[in-house]
Amino acid sequence: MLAFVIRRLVQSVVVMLVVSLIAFVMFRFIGDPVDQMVGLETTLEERAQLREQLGLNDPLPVQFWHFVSKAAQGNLGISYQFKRPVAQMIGERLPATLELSFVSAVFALVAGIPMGVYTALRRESWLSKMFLTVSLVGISLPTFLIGILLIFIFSVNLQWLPSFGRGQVVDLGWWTTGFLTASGLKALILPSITLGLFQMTLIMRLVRSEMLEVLRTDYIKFARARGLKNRAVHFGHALKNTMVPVITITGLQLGSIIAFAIITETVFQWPGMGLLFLQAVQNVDIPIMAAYLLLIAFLFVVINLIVDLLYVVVDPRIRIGGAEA
Amino acid sequence: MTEALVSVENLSRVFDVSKPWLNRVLERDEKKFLVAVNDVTFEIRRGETFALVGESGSGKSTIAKLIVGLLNPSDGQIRFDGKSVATQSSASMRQLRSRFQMIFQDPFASLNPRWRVKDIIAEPIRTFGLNGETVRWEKRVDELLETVGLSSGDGAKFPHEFSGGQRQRIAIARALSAKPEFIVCDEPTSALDVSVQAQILNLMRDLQDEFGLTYLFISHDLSVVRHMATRIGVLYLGRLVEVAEGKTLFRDPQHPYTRMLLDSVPDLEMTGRARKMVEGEIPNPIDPPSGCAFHPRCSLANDRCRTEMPELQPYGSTEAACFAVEEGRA
Amino acid sequence: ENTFKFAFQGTLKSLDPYSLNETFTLGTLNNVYEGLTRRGADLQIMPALAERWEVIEPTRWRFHLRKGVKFHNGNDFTAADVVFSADRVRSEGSDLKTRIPADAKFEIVDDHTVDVVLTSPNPILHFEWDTWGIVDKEWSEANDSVRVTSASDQSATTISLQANGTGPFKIESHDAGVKTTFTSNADWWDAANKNYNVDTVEFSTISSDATRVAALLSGEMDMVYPIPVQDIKRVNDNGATSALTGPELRTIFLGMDQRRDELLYSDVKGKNPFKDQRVREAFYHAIDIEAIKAKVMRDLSTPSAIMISPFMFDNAAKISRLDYDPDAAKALLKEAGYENGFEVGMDCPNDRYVNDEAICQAVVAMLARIGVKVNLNAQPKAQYFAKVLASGGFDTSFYLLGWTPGSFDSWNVLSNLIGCRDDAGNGGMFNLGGYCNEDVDALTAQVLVENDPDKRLDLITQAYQIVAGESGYIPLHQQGLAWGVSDGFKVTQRADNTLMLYHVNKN
Amino acid sequence: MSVQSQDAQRPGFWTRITDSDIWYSFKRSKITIVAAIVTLIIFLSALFAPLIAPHDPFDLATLSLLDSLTPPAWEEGGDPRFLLGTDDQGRGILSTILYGSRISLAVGFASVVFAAVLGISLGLLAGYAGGRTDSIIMRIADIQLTFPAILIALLIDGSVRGALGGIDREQSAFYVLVVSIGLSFWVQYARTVRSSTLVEKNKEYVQAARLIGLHPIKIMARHVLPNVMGPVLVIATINLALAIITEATLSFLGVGIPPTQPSLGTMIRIGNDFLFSGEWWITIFPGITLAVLVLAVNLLGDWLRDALNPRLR
Amino acid sequence: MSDAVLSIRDLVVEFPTRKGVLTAVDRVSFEIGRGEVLGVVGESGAGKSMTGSAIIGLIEPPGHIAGGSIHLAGERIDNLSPDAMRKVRGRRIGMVFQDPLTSLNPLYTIAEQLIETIKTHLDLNEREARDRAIGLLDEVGIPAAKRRIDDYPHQFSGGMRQRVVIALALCAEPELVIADEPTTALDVSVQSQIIDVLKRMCSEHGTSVMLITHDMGVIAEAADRVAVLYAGRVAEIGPVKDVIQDARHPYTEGLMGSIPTLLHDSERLTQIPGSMPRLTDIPPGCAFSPRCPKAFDRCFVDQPPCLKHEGRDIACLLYGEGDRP
Ligand SMILES: Nc1ncnc2c1ncn2[C@@H]1O[C@H](COP(=O)(O)OP(=O)(O)OP(=O)(O)O)[C@@H](O)[C@H]1O
Ligand SMILES: Nc1ncnc2c1ncn2[C@@H]1O[C@H](COP(=O)(O)OP(=O)(O)OP(=O)(O)O)[C@@H](O)[C@H]1O
Ligand SMILES: [Mg+2]
Ligand SMILES: [Mg+2]
Repeated sequence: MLAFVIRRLVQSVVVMLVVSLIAFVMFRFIGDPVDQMVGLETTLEERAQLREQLGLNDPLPVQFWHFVSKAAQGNLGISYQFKRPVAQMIGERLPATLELSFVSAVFALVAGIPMGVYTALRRESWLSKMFLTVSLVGISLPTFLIGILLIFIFSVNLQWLPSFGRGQVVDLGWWTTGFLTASGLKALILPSITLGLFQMTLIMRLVRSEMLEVLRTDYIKFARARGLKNRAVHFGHALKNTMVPVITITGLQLGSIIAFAIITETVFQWPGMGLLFLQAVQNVDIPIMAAYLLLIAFLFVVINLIVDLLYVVVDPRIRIGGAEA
Repeated sequence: MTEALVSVENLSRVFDVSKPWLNRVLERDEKKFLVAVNDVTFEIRRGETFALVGESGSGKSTIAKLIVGLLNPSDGQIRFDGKSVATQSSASMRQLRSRFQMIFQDPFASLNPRWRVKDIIAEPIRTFGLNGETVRWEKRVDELLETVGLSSGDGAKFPHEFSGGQRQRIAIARALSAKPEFIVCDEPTSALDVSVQAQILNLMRDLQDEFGLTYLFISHDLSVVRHMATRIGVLYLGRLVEVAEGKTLFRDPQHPYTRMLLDSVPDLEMTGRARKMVEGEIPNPIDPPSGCAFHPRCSLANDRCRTEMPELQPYGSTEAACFAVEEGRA
Repeated sequence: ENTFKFAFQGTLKSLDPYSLNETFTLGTLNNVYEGLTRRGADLQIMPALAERWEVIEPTRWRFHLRKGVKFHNGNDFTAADVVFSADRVRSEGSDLKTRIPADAKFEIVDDHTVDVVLTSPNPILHFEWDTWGIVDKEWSEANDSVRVTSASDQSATTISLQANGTGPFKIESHDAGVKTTFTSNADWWDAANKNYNVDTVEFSTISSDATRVAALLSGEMDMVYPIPVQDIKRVNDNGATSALTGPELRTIFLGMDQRRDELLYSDVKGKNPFKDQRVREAFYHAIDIEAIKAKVMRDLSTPSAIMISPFMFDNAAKISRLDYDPDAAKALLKEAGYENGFEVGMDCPNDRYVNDEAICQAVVAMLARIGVKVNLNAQPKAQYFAKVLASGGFDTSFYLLGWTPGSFDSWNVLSNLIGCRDDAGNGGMFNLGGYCNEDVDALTAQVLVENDPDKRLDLITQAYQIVAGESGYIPLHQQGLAWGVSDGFKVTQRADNTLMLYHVNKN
Repeated sequence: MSVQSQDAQRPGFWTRITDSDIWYSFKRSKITIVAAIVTLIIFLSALFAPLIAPHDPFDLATLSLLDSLTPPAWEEGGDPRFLLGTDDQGRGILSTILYGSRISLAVGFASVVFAAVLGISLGLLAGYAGGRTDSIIMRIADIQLTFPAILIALLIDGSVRGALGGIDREQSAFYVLVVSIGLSFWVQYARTVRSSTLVEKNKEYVQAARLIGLHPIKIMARHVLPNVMGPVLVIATINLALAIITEATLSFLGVGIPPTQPSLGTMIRIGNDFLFSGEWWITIFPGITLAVLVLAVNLLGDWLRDALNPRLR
Repeated sequence: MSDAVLSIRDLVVEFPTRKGVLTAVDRVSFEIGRGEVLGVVGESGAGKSMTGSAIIGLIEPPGHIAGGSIHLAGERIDNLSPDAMRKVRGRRIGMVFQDPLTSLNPLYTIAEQLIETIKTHLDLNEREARDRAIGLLDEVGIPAAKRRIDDYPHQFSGGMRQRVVIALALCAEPELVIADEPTTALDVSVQSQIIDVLKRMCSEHGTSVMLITHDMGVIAEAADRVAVLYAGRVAEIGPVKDVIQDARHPYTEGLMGSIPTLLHDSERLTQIPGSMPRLTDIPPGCAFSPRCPKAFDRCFVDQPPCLKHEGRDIACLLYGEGDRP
């Protein structure tokens, strides 16, 4: 177990190093940050000087080393555009993204799993067929279009829900939350539906197909043959076994929820990291881009770790057999 | 009938089943090895059917794969027609390869489902490019199909259009296509129904007579083995515990394990012997019992059995590895 | 308690008033930090922290400072602050260095009088002085904010996170890139003439056009800007909101590489077609500016024949555009030897100006009709500017650019856009195509030092006429401003697209 | 060594298809048939766009700005030349949809092929070779997974523009999209192929091939590959849908196909700017086309998944 | 009939397939007496498992019972409501499947699975159910049952797991146990142990057994009577000794001849040519006719009824018009 966690952590460090290296190499080409940092009238000499000061003229390995060694100490540098420590900015934006992702994930799970179970158990019912087809529509429309249509309907025409931002947030010191105010909660509805719809469809379909497979296994047949109640068979035996693969995939999906938040955040002007990143890309704000990519990699790694640990909790074959993932 | 076509000398095969390095360090675990085949020596004479029996996990398939070269031995030698297989150059290895073939257990998995039967059968011919036969391979395929009791038109079909028995015939045709002298049959009928099994067993015997084939026949079904084998080796946890002429083995089993096996087989005609209740299950091969691996299940075991490892010793035409037999306690 | 919420497409990046020379940042911070001068609703220069000023010698200006002005923290505003600020503006890291000539000396005459000594006469010295606000010397020194928070800074200074100006609004909180809250400054020196009634102002960034408009329509915002021209109607029809439109100072134009001997992006080899005036004229003739105005700009643009807004140039009417005449264009091309047209690459930003990409597309289609195949490369401004500016080596053959002279004066245009330059960008730094006419340069040099307004206007007119006569540039239009305002508020629109919060009134 | 087929007495290709289980399950599912027809129609009309489109929206010389923003023909102010109206540049929406689906499909197909080729090769190699090769490839896959498609595309697009600033945008955008979308998809193929390869390589037919000394590459290509293609086909279908949507999304973020030769996604993005102003047709028609296309492809993929999964039959 | 625990009459199980209706079980009739072990043999696909599934009412849709009747201790059970049938399963009919590796739900401990089953059928509290479970495990020969009951299935060896499965089947003391190839997946040495346990348990509890297998050896050893199925139909039913030593039906005869024995040497095995037809295209007349060495004209036309003949039921035209059993 310990070995497993250690291996994961080592892998994570490697993953993050590679991610930041790749990112770094790419940044070279993304544009000249200096042009974004100064007004148009700044002279070439001043620009060159600035570039030198920022270390942009250093060889790539040197820049990379600077970045990594500082990042290791928790110093992610200063945002070129905002002149503020990136770590601090990300810290401010993280709650928004995480709350949005969390609500979306919960929405996706809470809606997706029961629908998946239902469609698996009642394969032929018209409601299942409707769920399946309608959910496909959900993944057939681009996220941004869904977001815009939702705004169009619920904000502009019905004026029920806000079209942008987080509403009123409460600052807890280290975390700002929208969960504690009515406007904060209202502001979460449209973006999290937009963000979660795709995942909900995936989870529903995944649960359905896994469930169908599990329902064909011998132990389910044997459970029925023992005269167990349907409820026990379906929810005690089948669903629990279904959860093993579902956890893995859902974990991965959670990672991509955070990544996909970029689009949702753009559409809803959600003050999260995705929006920050997109602005950073537009403004060639390298420190923010680098930090964001690192953070995403880190979140992926953490989620993977949690998923693997969950796996261990759920599956006694791993927990007790000493088998290795 | 004394010339050895295949001889296996002190053959061992060890699988490394250790956990990853970090786990071992942290959990203070040692490297773990599974000795699937342990110091096995036997020879197969030209024209005979040598059978290996043993329970699941006793190392039968591993020996088969070692002999045909699908696995490399950890230790020991395999000689084919006097030549050591390990030391062959790749060119002569190719030569050698064409002289032995294998028939597998699962007729559903042993044929590539995406290939037409004729291509499956022809693959060895084409690969070995046997004496100009590449050109006429289609004719040869038809011949082969008929040899194994199918019709020549079947070549254009896909495997899924055949029943299990027919597929096994196709597999046999493929094995025959390179004109081998020696065929390793790893449980060729265990996936088949009895009535079909009889067909295949009969076919194999006919082919042996017709082409002078030598078989290594692997099975866990004692009655099938008895029907097919000239000589029989009994495996237990990777070791050969008894080697005997077929008839002798059944009439006069030496090793207590052999006896136990014979006892436990349900048979159509109840044997005269009173059935003894079999004890226990085959132990975990990763850490096999010390001494004679069979001692925990053996009613004749004594302290020596628990500490020393018995070697194969001749008892008449039979060889057995058992202290009880050696000491006359059996 | 009146709260006014407004949203802009961009962000307020730093609170340090000298960090970034960008209209929105400077304009917004102008509500907090005031300069010696300020500009009124019509952009006329008015006294602010300086009550008045005079040119006592051609090279010595005297500024009489307003008395009784206090910074938000209660400190008094004195001459020392002005000198401190003037030094700070010109210090390392400032992005506003051009506001004051580097060799100008500031001398304290008394607590409320400052002299500026120049090395040569400069009639437009104070034209941009509204944009550098005076900071408090004492406070800055106490808060480690003497140096300007520069682009290369690795740590934030207090002044980039908090503000302490003299202006009508204080900054209450600032969440960079998300939201900034202003509160009204009750102690403002001009409170007597106060013409606004909002107490709290919340500024948010909403970068997506659709979301921004939606926020206005749904009543979440009291004012948003800019609004896409096509949404003006919707905003007006909405009932509770209306669009505030007006001309902007920015001129949008097309430029052509006339410097290289062979174009970088063209199938014409060995020569540069844009060096041929007939080709430039053909391009000019090919453009149906009225169609662009009607369809792309929805009438919210003023076609222009010169590179500056008529607001800032009184003789604008003396120069007129070439007609839209595709046949003439074709004829000219034929004459120039390009009967079958040619191919050229065009660079265009797609997130900088009003409908910039659509304008470029329209231009591309119009040129296609005279046989010129234009390969459009429309990109976000970050990449666009990196490519076409000096830092990118003027890597373009044909481009669309917009320009507002920060000083609201033609000399800025003549020197930056029209003056000759070398390959490194010395000279007309934003003359991306490298148009060059020595006569024009000579006129420009005179314009800089001519103190007589009439003579100066004449010189400028001559220069513009030469450029227009050679079709050195193809001016397109001055784009319009479009703000969306809730009917509950009245705001005043300034042609430089700046919202002054002291012009905001709740009805 | 030519392999002649002697199909004389064998049922023909067509009968084999109509006789198969897949065909049967296809025939039974009405919704799948509809999806297939819809897909086919969109495919064909995209393919033959130059023949059926009322005009060529990519030929800029034929565009007139004065035609722009014409509503659909049945609306007031509509123009019979433009059945579904025009966009802001005067392109007919109908023609542009036809040409645009062409681009969307091309991007979709190319990126799926790119991803599949990359993923299948790596997956086969990882699964068949095992050991260190396997772990290296799979670690790369892990890293790849931490870069979602959007990030990859933003970065690649940015770098390509930065690095190759001058190259023709209309050309490069296509490749940028294909590579970025492809890069974000290959892992799925690699993982699937790897796990099927792990199963297949232990099957006895592979051992039979090894037994006769066939080269590993030949074994992978001839024996293993055809047998791991089933799930790949399913993923490919579903990915095609996803790729088309991703292209649209990237267009929305401004890194997609440039508007001079719009794809469906680019059209939607352009139209977005006109949603509030009442020119709904610019977005709605391409949006519907996109949704219908993706839905149909998804339905096909869905059906294919079930049809190829023997356990669900 | 009254003393028969199970009595099946003309049972027909059909699967609608696209190539027409597949009759997996075709007019099968037999009875099992109290405490009797009936062996059911036949080749793969002969309909053995399907008969078993039909009895416990677990045929997978679209398969269904298309005719005949099933009586359990005189009570008709083939037309019970799903819920009533569920109460029969496990309570009155126990089931043992072939593969012990897959018959147990890997995520639950043995105790959980046993107790769940016991509590479903018997009115016991947790404590009592657990005691009963431990007792059962003891009975089926799990050493140290008290300690091992909280282990997960993967911690047991194959043989032990099959014992657990038997314990599960016997939880509620059913009248009948259907054992579908209970030893096929096990090693020879373990196989005899399992047969032994099964036989012992059933005789101790007076349970009747339907023992499905294709291993004639197992039948010979364990069964009282044997039913030979061929292509979904009964070929011959009779006392084990008689059928083995003196098979009447040509199929049975061939079958017996094709089995190699430990005692006799035989150069060649008797072989039946060909293989069992697919159930979708059973030839008209006797299903065995194409392979039958003794077939005569009528065999290809008339389907032989299953008739009583010298204490056996035989479905062969060679044995004339006996009495309908
Ligand atoms: N690649 C491998 N890695 C690790 N262990 C292996 C490997 N192959 C076989 N073994 C182990 O070696 C032992 C012998 O296996 P082998 O397949 O030879 O048995 P067998 O006698 O053929 O059994 P069966 O009757 O089930 O086919 C088993 O314990 C098996 O788990
Ligand atoms: N779901 C199904 N759909 C269609 N046919 C089926 C289905 N399940 C079983 N069958 C058919 O029913 C027939 C009887 O199957 P059954 O499982 O009873 O055979 P069996 O005698 O138990 O064989 P085995 O020895 O292989 O277990 C088979 O021919 C099979 O093809
Ligand atoms: Mg084996
Ligand atoms: Mg069965």
